[in-house]
This record gives sequence, structure tokens and C-alpha cells, in this order.
Amino acid sequence: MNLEFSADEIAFRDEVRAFIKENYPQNAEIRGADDLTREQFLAWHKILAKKGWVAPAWPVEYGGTGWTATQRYIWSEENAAVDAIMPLPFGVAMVAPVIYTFGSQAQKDRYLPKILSGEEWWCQGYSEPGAGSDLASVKTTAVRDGDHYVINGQKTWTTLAQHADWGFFLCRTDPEADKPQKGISFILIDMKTPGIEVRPIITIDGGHEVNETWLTDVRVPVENRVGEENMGWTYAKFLLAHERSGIAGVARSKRGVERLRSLASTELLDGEPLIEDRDFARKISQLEIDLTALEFTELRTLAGEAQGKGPGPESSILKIKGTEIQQRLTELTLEAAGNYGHPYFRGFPEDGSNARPIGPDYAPASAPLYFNMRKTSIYGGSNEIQRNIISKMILGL
Amino acid sequence: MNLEFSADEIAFRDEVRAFIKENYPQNAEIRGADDLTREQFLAWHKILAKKGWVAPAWPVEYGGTGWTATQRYIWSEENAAVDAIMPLPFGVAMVAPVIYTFGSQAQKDRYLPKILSGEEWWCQGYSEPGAGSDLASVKTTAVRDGDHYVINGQKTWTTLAQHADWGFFLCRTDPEADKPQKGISFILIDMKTPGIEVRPIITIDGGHEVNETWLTDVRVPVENRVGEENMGWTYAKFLLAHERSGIAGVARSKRGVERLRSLASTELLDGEPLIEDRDFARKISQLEIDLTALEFTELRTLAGEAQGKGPGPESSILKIKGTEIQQRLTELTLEAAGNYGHPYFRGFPEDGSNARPIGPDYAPASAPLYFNMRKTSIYGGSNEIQRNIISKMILGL
Amino acid sequence: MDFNFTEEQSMIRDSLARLIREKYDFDTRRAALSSELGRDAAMWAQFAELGLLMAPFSEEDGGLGGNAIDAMVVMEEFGKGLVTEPFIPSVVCGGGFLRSAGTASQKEHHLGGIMSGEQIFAFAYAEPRGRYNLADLETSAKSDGSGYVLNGHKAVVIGAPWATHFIVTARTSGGQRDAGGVSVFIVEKDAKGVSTRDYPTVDGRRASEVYFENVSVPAEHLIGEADNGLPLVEQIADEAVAALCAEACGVMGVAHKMTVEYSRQRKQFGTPIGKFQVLQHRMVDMFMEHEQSVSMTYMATLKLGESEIERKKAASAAKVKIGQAGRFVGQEAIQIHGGMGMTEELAVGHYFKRLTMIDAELGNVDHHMKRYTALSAGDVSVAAE
Amino acid sequence: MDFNFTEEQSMIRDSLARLIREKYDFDTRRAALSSELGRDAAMWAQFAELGLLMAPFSEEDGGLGGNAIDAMVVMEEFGKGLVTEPFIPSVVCGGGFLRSAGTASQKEHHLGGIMSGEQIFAFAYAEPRGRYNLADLETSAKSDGSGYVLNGHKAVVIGAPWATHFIVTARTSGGQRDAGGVSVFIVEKDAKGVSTRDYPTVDGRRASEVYFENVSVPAEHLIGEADNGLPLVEQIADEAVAALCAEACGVMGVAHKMTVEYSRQRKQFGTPIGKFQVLQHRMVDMFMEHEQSVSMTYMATLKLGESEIERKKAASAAKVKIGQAGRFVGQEAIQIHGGMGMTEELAVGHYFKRLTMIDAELGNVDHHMKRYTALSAGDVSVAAE
Repeated sequence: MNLEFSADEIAFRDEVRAFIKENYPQNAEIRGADDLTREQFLAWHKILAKKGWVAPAWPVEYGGTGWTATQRYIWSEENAAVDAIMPLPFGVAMVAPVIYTFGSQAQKDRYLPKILSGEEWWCQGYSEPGAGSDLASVKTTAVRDGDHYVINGQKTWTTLAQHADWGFFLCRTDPEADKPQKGISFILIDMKTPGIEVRPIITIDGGHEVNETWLTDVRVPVENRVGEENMGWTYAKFLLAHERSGIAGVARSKRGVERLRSLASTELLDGEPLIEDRDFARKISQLEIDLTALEFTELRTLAGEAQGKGPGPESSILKIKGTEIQQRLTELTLEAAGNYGHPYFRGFPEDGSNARPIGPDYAPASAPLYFNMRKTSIYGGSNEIQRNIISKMILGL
Repeated sequence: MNLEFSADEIAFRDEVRAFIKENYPQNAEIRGADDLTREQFLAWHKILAKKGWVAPAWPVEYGGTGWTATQRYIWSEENAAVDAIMPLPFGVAMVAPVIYTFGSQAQKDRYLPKILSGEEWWCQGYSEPGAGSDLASVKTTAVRDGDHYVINGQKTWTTLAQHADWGFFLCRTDPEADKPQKGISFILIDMKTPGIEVRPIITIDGGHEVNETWLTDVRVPVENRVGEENMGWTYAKFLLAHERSGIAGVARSKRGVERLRSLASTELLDGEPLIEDRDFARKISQLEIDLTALEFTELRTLAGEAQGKGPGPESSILKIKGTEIQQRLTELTLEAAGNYGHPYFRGFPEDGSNARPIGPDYAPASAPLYFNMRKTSIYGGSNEIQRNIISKMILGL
Repeated sequence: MDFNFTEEQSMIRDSLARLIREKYDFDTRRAALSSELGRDAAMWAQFAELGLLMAPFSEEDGGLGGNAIDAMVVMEEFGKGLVTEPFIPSVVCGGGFLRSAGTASQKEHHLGGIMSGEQIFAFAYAEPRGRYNLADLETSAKSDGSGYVLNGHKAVVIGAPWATHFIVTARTSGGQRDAGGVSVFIVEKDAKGVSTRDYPTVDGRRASEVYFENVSVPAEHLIGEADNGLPLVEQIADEAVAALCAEACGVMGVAHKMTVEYSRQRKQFGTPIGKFQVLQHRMVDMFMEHEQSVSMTYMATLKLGESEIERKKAASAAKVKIGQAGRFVGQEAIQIHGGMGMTEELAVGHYFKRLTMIDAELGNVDHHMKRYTALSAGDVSVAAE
Repeated sequence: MDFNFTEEQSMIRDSLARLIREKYDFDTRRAALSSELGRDAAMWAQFAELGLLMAPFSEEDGGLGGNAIDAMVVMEEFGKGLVTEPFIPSVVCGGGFLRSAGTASQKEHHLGGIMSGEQIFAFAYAEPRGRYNLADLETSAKSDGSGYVLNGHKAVVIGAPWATHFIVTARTSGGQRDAGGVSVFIVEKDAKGVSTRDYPTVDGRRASEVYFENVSVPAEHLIGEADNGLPLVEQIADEAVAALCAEACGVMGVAHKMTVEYSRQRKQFGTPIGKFQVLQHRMVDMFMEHEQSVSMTYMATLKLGESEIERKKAASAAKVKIGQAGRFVGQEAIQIHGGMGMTEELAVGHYFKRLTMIDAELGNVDHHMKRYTALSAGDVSVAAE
């Protein structure tokens, strides 16, 4: 048992670090996903595409890097350290593994290269209104009409669909199936197909990150179905297992704690730096300790995976604790802002509604970020669902 | 809306306070219920019996004082302020209301005076092994044999049964009843009847407060049944509703916080009084604030009762929060004791096993008290059951 | 001891509740908040008409003879309807300063206006670097013989865009955080040298940065004693805290009720989520937090008239409890609503946001916990702060 | 990076687990603890026989060439079986001082005895008024030319009734809480002027108050540098903290497992209580607390060899987490067991008690949180403390 990286791993880390330092686009600031343009989202992706580093987890034959689990860990740590805007998960991490695992050769050839290049932007069509964490309760129907499906229904929480070229959708192809999990198919849809309407959902932070997607008599070629008809739930579950990796967000939260420490050093309380206040300092310490516990729990999980244990229900711990820590970070940041947590400047400067934010730089975003991050304990299987999973799969209750 | 007592109430408080000051037996220290002798338990009870103040809540005709709800509140506050050992609830607060409400005239005449005088000590025979908060799952049977019941079964958690003269027992008289709540009878049993065996249960704090009570062919006259045969659950529920009043323990917890403040003023941390440590002081403040919230919630409940609203499911809040605060108090006391929380001197000096406790006066009892108080969130309907009650009765879920 | 409302108080509650229900539904409110003015000024006129704005003033001062309990009743209803109108800044704070320490002439000039709704006061106490310490003042007021000259910058003055007058705290002597040397002034918004930068707040209200540049304030605009204004400021801040707690109770109660209601209707895996025991117990905890918050609000409101130390401890204890309860109730209301709770469109998110920001107003949990602790230890310097 | 155990470590774990299972079941343990000696000394001999007591020592020192990870393995198993034998006082602390700073002669006199189990050390650091501050010492050691004269009172010295030797911290110079001026001595228990008052502890161990009255200690019994012993004391205390954390993980794991098992069998209202979602989620939280505690214990153990500040932060972070997790897991284990959990007769209560007292040993949550915070702020004085 030891904590050291091997010499090779250290060399790899140095290479990665140097590459990021030289190539990461300087102007790609993160301010909240919905404030970014499509180009800003894709800037780093396109640089990585040239380097061949977009999709480290893919098999090498499709464009993966062939890195070990530890190398991939180092890669995400190093990116997090500069708050890099990574390739979006919907294409690279979600639909692509389904395509290269279950898709036809034609599908692989058609879709994977453009996911790698960033040419085609993907969105998810899983969730439906009222379904919440019960993803198998799919009401959107796909009815066969010759060599097309005719699709009708409504999807929701389609993240960044306003930019998307393609979407992967779960549709019910057999309404008579005896279980909700049966009779679902996994279909790829060109978002420019007539009959698709994407309507913004504005969230409580005022942002536009998610959408409702309405499908009315949308005609999709049958060849766009991945795998077998009615077997979509199998692919969907496979995808969800992939979605969970990296969900702990340790490296990003570490950066967040650093940032919190730094801003709490400039904020004052009774004329002294806020960070010297025992109560506030203690809260940061607690957060950092919880984060260390999460970090080493993730490392233990990684070590298990390296030995061939798949990412099992243990990853639910990472989801629960990771999101609790992310939420706590935004909570403490808002607290640090004090009175300057109140002013609201969303949309500046594009919409011209307000001249210039007020208070310290980080403050105007502090409340919206706190509000926004409440989503993390709801999405990706709510934290209650994660506890149900552990209870059932690990404790056997 | 106002917080003042009326002039009459103030006069009453002064009278009560003076009476306690003059009459409360000086040597009746509390050290943990099981350390007290029967005589110590009854010392104050017997003085109150002479004064006629044993049972303020009883109807005047049976020996009650006729006080208003506010007067009774003042009475318990004033007793708590000196940590008085009050008359035990099993007779005065539990079985007596059942007897005077549902019992025969003969039963009233036979039992109530000796409860008031303290001559007869009562214990409860409700809980059975394995039943927990599910009190209606009664397995002890009472089979009619002429003018007697023959009783067989086992009861548990019979508090202080080692001192008891009488017990009230729930027994199943109709094993065929279609619901567990039906077919139960409420029977009074002389604890000296042949076939009764009381065995100590030692708790994790090392104390002997509760017992198992085994009943083997115990013959009890039918006239000892209260009310109708098979209707015992009705009386049991009535009794449980009475049990809950005063469960918040506000006045006693206030004394506890004072004591905690005082001992934290003598304990040192880095050479300074522990109470000046920001972390410890904050924990006391939090406890005191929670206690204030409980106090005013209880006062609001009392005000509601004074207007004729019975003690409804709201009293579950008092149980939950009251016990959480009592537990927290012992937790902080143990924390204050630091290293001196470790030594164990239970039984001193009676059993002579150890010469003299070590460390500050309060310290040797701090861990046992903390251990012992874990019971409070379990007994009287566990705090989980209380939440079920609120969920069902108040939220309608 | 008595926890009943008077007939007048019950009447205020009922008519205000009716008015809000009928004239300030969620969509009307939203439209008003996103209008340029950021409010529906007609509501204020109707509140005045109902007598709300005069409720907490003595009959001698021209009011209805009520007290802080009337303000509590009003603010709880405001909370239920998420009303953003400036009752606390104008009636509780502006009115409070005048009622407690105003000269006959000051009362004559302003009380009528406050009660009719024609004058709106805002309380300019916070500063960019002062956080929640009411004595931490960089704004200065220099005596120039006939009056004072004000210079400084007040931060996040709630309701300032709608105000006609400010109550301004400024340092007339002493060091930056000294208890002594604080004075309180009435400043007209249109006085020369006053400028504002207006903006919305994250919970739908309006506020301003207020700048004073060599603003001449006549001596008769000083409220209370020069240099000894801090005890008065603390008193009014405590009254505002009690009113804010009442608002929070209203907000929490509705957030809880909405959540219970939603959990009954929303099905997952074929079952109403309100049947899941984990959510049931969490809603029970929300219920208990709300109940205890109501208890603490009564307590703090009833103790406003007690000794200075009792009043301060009560206000701080209540604000701590409400801050903690509000955080819990707000977060869980969103969590139990799931994705829907995250949308602008549903009301519950707005209740959550208001609860969040109430903690960040007039001192958060840590601030009041520290104040309470210091008062409990009998630390005179903090007690006086 | 590697989280695997060596073959030797796995062997130690397996044979120790078997020994405890076979020879130290709950009733045997109970009988041993309530005997006059308070332990089953034969166990210690068997541990020695298994090589446990020599596992963490280098081969050069006559040990098996293991390290802190071996101690971690041993203590986790001790935790699972609630073993009260003095592995931490004697092997981790006594052995640790000798290994890190012992002279050749000291090693020669004591290491063999510790490894064979014939010598038992106890670590006498705490004082009646010093709480968890390792430098807060009233015990004095005055140089008398040829050696030192010790006077003082050490509080709650765990394992002292069974000890043959004490490691004693004493002040050779400086003020009562100064970082400088601390020295460390080996004192034989039967030295003249040493007296003890023995007693059981609430979690079934034995401890003593140890009194030194003009005890002559030869100069060669000083371990490490005179006056500069604190860094060494802190190092060994951190090693003991890591071992204590490992014990806590063992305790927590069993408490959790027992609770899950009980919840499957125990029925209430006709249903196994493990079917109630509220209890399920609570057992999930217990599971997560245990998992995270294991992670923190690995982390702290692996960082014992890093820089002083990294080592200290790691040990304090782990002790904080373990204190919090232990409290939660212990309390909920009792709560879910209900009344049965309250009885002496069931094992779970003993696991709860041990978890409780681990937090009160070598610094509780508040102590280590403060230390961690100070270290994070780079406060040199506390870092050196």
C-alpha cells in the first residue's frame, strides 16, 4: 500500500500538465454553462480533437487513448486544476459507448468521428415530464411506418439542446410489453428533423441550461435505431453506468475549496479576514476533510476497478458525497458574499439590462450558483435513489 | 399575546417556591435512578402527600389540586429548578387516570388512596420482548378459570419493578380477535402473587433500572380487571396519551444547561475556561436556542390545551425535540469531562469496588448518563414512531 | 401568558390574506417584479387603505394603537404571498426610528407620510466592508456648525429604488468599529449629493448602492442622540429581525404545504412519493422546523419590550433558528419537488430563494450565534455593539 | 498508487481474525474484563506468538520488517473483536518512541521485551488539567546532575495497571504550555516514588492515575533530545491516532453489520424493520460513514511518513472524520436495535461505548478540527505544538 505515482505516471502527468498549459485557450472562462456560446463550449474540445485526446475512455480502435485508469485519473485532475471546459458528456461519454458497443458498423462510421471532432453536438432524450428518477416510465412512442419510425411525445431536462445537432431518445416501440422496462428502443434523431420543437426551461437561478423537447410526428429512419428493437432499456442502463464515472468531481471541488479560501481571505469580518474567523474557518476545514474522505474513497474505487472490479453500486457513494460537497461549496461561497449575495445581474453584459455587477467579482454569481447546484442531488438518479441502490445492492435490504 | 403571568399566578409561584424551599428533603440527591433506595424515591412524594399535592392533574374528587394548566406548568418548573425527585409516573400519571376514568367504585376506593400516599408502588406491564414500539402485539395470555384469570407470559422493560407492589398488565383474553388491538384486557396484579418473577436487565451504563417480568400460571381475581374484558387497548391508548405530557422536560433541561455552563467554567482548555472556547460555547448556545424553541412550542401547546384542544399529535414534537435535547446535554457533558470521561465507578460506594471516584465530581457519571439517555429516543414510542404519527395525523400522508 | 391574537390582529390577517390571494397571485407578482419599477405600486396603496401601514403605531402617533405583534401578523402574510413591498424598510425601520426617537417635528413631517404610504423609507445601514456589524461604519457625518456633511457608500439598501427617504447610519466620531460615535440621520433621497445605483435582487426585490457625496443634512434631521445612536440602531434592527422572522415563517409554512401537497400528487414507480417513508419523515422534520420557527418568532416579538440584553438574546436566538430552519425547509422543498422544483415556473423555487436570502439579511446564523454567545457570557462590549 | 495489502499483512489479518473468533468470543471477553486483572493475559502471549507484537518493527530492530500498515491491520481486527489488549500503548507508543528515538542501549533493554510481550509499556501523557494539549504539562523533571527527578500526576493512563514501564512526558524547562522544554522519559513502574490508582474504564479497559513523587530517573532513560521532545511526542501521538482510527473502523464495521443483520430479523408491525425505508437510508448512511472512515484511515496511515505538516493534517483530518462517523454509527446502531441495544447483554452496546470513547482519546473532534484549521492556515506556533 502506498500513495506514490510511478515514474511513468509522473512523466505522464508532466506531459499532460505541459500540454494543458501551452494549449488551453486563455479566454475560455467558466461563468455558468448557459452563459457560454457554442464556440466557447467547443474550444478545448477542438484542440483535443487534433491531439487525439477527446475520449480517453474509448477503445483505441475508435479513437481512445489507451490510457490506464490512473492515467485517466491524472488527466481529469490536471484539467480540473485549470477549471477546463471539457468535452460535453452527451456525445463522448454517453451515446458513443452505446454506439461502439451495440451499434452497427455503419453507425460507428457515421457518428463516432463527428463526436470526436466536435462537429456534431449531442443531447439526451431520456427524461420525460413526471418521470423523474423513474427513467423506464417512457411514454414517447415510436410507431413503425415502412422504413421509418413516427415519433410522438415529450422529453424534458434536455441539457443544452438549444445547441444540439443530434439526440439519443428512448421511445416506446411496444406499448403492450408486460413491464415498463420492456418494449423500449434506443433511437438517434437529427434535431433538425421537422416536428421537433425545443423550448427553454428557465431554472431558479435564471439560467437556460435545460429544455423541453416536443416531438410531433417526427419521422426517423429505422436505421437510426441502435441495436435491437424493444431492447433499448439494456442500452440505456449501460449508458447510465458510464454516466456515473467522474461524478465525484473531486478535483473540481478541490479547486473550489482553494477558491473559497482565497476569497475568504479578502472578505472582511469585523475588519479581519473572514478566513480567520473561527466559525468560517472551521466550516472550510470540515468541507476539506469531507472532500479528502471522498477523494480516498474514489481512489479506493479506482484501485478496485484497476483490478477488474467494475464500477459497482459503490459509485453511489461518490454521487451522494460528491454532490453534497459541491452544494456545500456554493453555500459557503454565498455566505462569504454577505450582503453582496443579494444583487442579481444575470445576463450581463449580453442583454444590457445592467451596466456592471456590484461587489466583489465572485459575488454576483454566488447565489445563482448555489440555487443552480441544488439540481445535483436531484439529477443522475436523485440521492434518495442512490441510497435505495446501496440499500438493495450492497446491504441486501 | 403576552408572556406575563397574572398576579394570581405569580402569587401561586411564590407559594410553591417557598413550600419547596422549606420542605424539599435536603439529602435527596439524584445520581441516576437506580442508585436511589425506595425511601429516597418516596421522600418528596410522602411530603407532598401530606400537603395534598401529589397529583395535580387528577380530578379534585379523587385528590387532585384543581390547578389550572398554567399552575401545573409552574409547579413542574419549580420542582425541576431544584431537580426534585417527583412522584413516579407509573402510579400517579399512568394507572390512576385509567382507574378513575374506567374503573369501578371499588377499584377507585382500593387503589387511588394508596397511590396518593405512596404506600403502594406501581410498575407497568405493557412491553413484551420483541414488540418494541408495537405495543398492541401482546402475547401474554389471561385465561378465565372461574373467578380468576390464569396469566402466562413475559413482560419487559418493567421500570423499577424491583420495588413494585402492584403492576398494570396488558393481557390477551381473546386470542381469536381479528385485529391485534382487539381481545386485550387491562389487569391489575399484586406483584407478590405466586408465579411472578422479576429479573434485572442491566443496561449499557451498568445500571439496573429495568427488568424482565415472567408470569407463570399467575392467578389473579377477575375483579382486578379494569373496565370491560377485551377492551383493554382503549384504556391503554388513553394511558399512553397521558404519559406523553411533560415529556418535553424543558425545565429540567434548562437546569441541565445551567449545570453544563457551570462545569464548563471550571474545566480548562489550554489553560482557559472551556466555556470561553468558541466551539464549545457555540454548542451550548445552539443547545440553549433549541431549548428555547422547544419551550415556546410547549407553551403554545399548553395555551391550546387551556382553550380545550386536547394534547394532540403535536405532542410528538415535544417528545422528539425534548429527548434530542436531553441526549445532547449528556453528550456535551461527557465532552467537557475530556479524559475523565473514561474512568468507571458505577456502584460506588455501596459495592466497595472502588475507593473514591477520580476527576471532577460530575465526570464519573458523564459517560454512563450519556449511554443511559440513548433510551429516551427509543422508549415511549421511538422517535421514528413519533414521526410516523405526525406524518399520518398532521400531514395526512 | 397568552398566545391569542386580538380581534383587530385577526382582522388584519384575514383581510390582508384575502387581498393577497385576490390581487397578488403568482403570475401578477411575477409581472410586477419584472416590470421596470419592479413592483405593483397599487398594492402599497391598498395596504395603506387597509390600515396596515398604520397598524403598529400608537393612537397618539396617529396609528391604530397596535404594536410589534401587528407587524408580525402583516409580515407572516407577506411571507405567505412572497410580497416584496417595503413594509420592513418603511414601516418597521423608518417608522420604528421615528416612533422610538423622533422629535415632534420629525414625526409630524414623516409619520403621516409613512402611514399613508406616500413616503417610503429605506434603511441604509450596511456598508461594502462592514458585513453584518452595525457599528462597522466608514460613512462619515461631519458637523459643520448648522448641520452635518455626509460622505460614504451604503451597500445593498433594500427598497431604496422606491424610497423617498433614507435612514442613514454614519460615524460622527470614534474609530471604525467603535460602539460610540454612531449617529442616525434622515436623508431625503433627492438631496443634493445623493446618488443611487439600482438593481434587482436574486429573490425578486429591488435594492441600491447609495452614495453620499458631501450631502448637507440639517441638524434637525438627526434622530436620537448624536454619537450615541448605536443602541437605537440595534433596537430597530432587532425589531426588523423579528419582522423578518415572521416573514420567514410565512414563507416556510407555504413551502412546506406545497411540498406535502406535491408529494401527494406526484407519482414515481407508480406510487405517490408522499408514501415513501424517507420523504414523510423529512416533511415531518420540515413541519417541526416551521413550528419551532413560529414559536421563536412569537418569543422574539414578545420580548422586544424587555431589557436590552433579553431583547438582543431573543432576537439573535430567533434569527439563528430561522436561518437554520429556513435553509433546511427551503432545500428540502426543492429536493422533494425534484426537477420541477428547479424551474422558475413553479412557485416553490421562489419560496426557497426568499428563505435563502432572509438568512443573508440583518445578520446570518453565524453572526447571531456569535452575538447570542457573547451576550450569554455577559460580554459587555459585544452586548453594547 | 496501490491500496493492496502484502501477503504478510493478509496473513496477519487472517490468523488474528481466526484467533479472536476462536479464543475471544463475547462471553470469554466479558469474563476476562470483569476478572480482577481485567484481561486475559494468555491472549497477549498468543499475539506475541503470532508475531503481531513484532510486526511493525524493522528487521534491524529484530522485528518482521513491517510498518504502520501492519499496525493498522492489527488494530482493525482488534476493533472488530473489541480486544482491549494494550497494543497501542505498548507496541505503537512504547515501541514507536524506541524505534524513532531510542538509543542502542534503550532498544536493547526494551524492544525485545515489547516484541515478546514480556514488557508492557503505557503512555503517560495526559494530565488532570491539560485536556488534549500534549504540551500542557505540570509534571516536572528537574535535572540533578546525574539524572532527573520527576514530580507530577498523569491522568487516565490507558493500560497502566498492566504496564511494566511508562513513557512519561515532563517539563524540563519553559512555561506550562510552551512548545519547548518538553522531555520524554522511560520510567519503570516499580521505580521508587511511582504510585498508581487503578480503575476500569467505561468501555471495559483498565487505566490508572499515575503519581510521581521525587522519582529518580537516570539520564540514560531520556528518549530523544532534552527540552525538544514535543515533535517526537506529536509524531508518536499521530501514529497512535492512525492506529486508533483503524480500531474505530473495525468497531464501526461490526456495529454496522450487526445492525443490518438485526434489522433483517427483527419484526415490528409484522414487517422486518429493515424494510422500513427510513432505517434503510440510515443504514446506508452508516455504511458510507464507515467506508469513508476506512478511506481516511488508509490516508492517515500512508501519510505518517510524509512531511511534518502533511502528517499532522492527515492524522487530525482522520481523527475528526472518525470521531464524527463513530458517533453517528454508534448512536444509530443503538437506535435501530431499540431497547435491546440498551442492554449489557447484547454486544452492540459495547461497540457503541468503544466508539464513543475513541473520540475522547488522544484529542476529540473539536481538538483535531482546531489543529487541522491552524495547520491549514500555516500557523507555525500551533503547527509546532
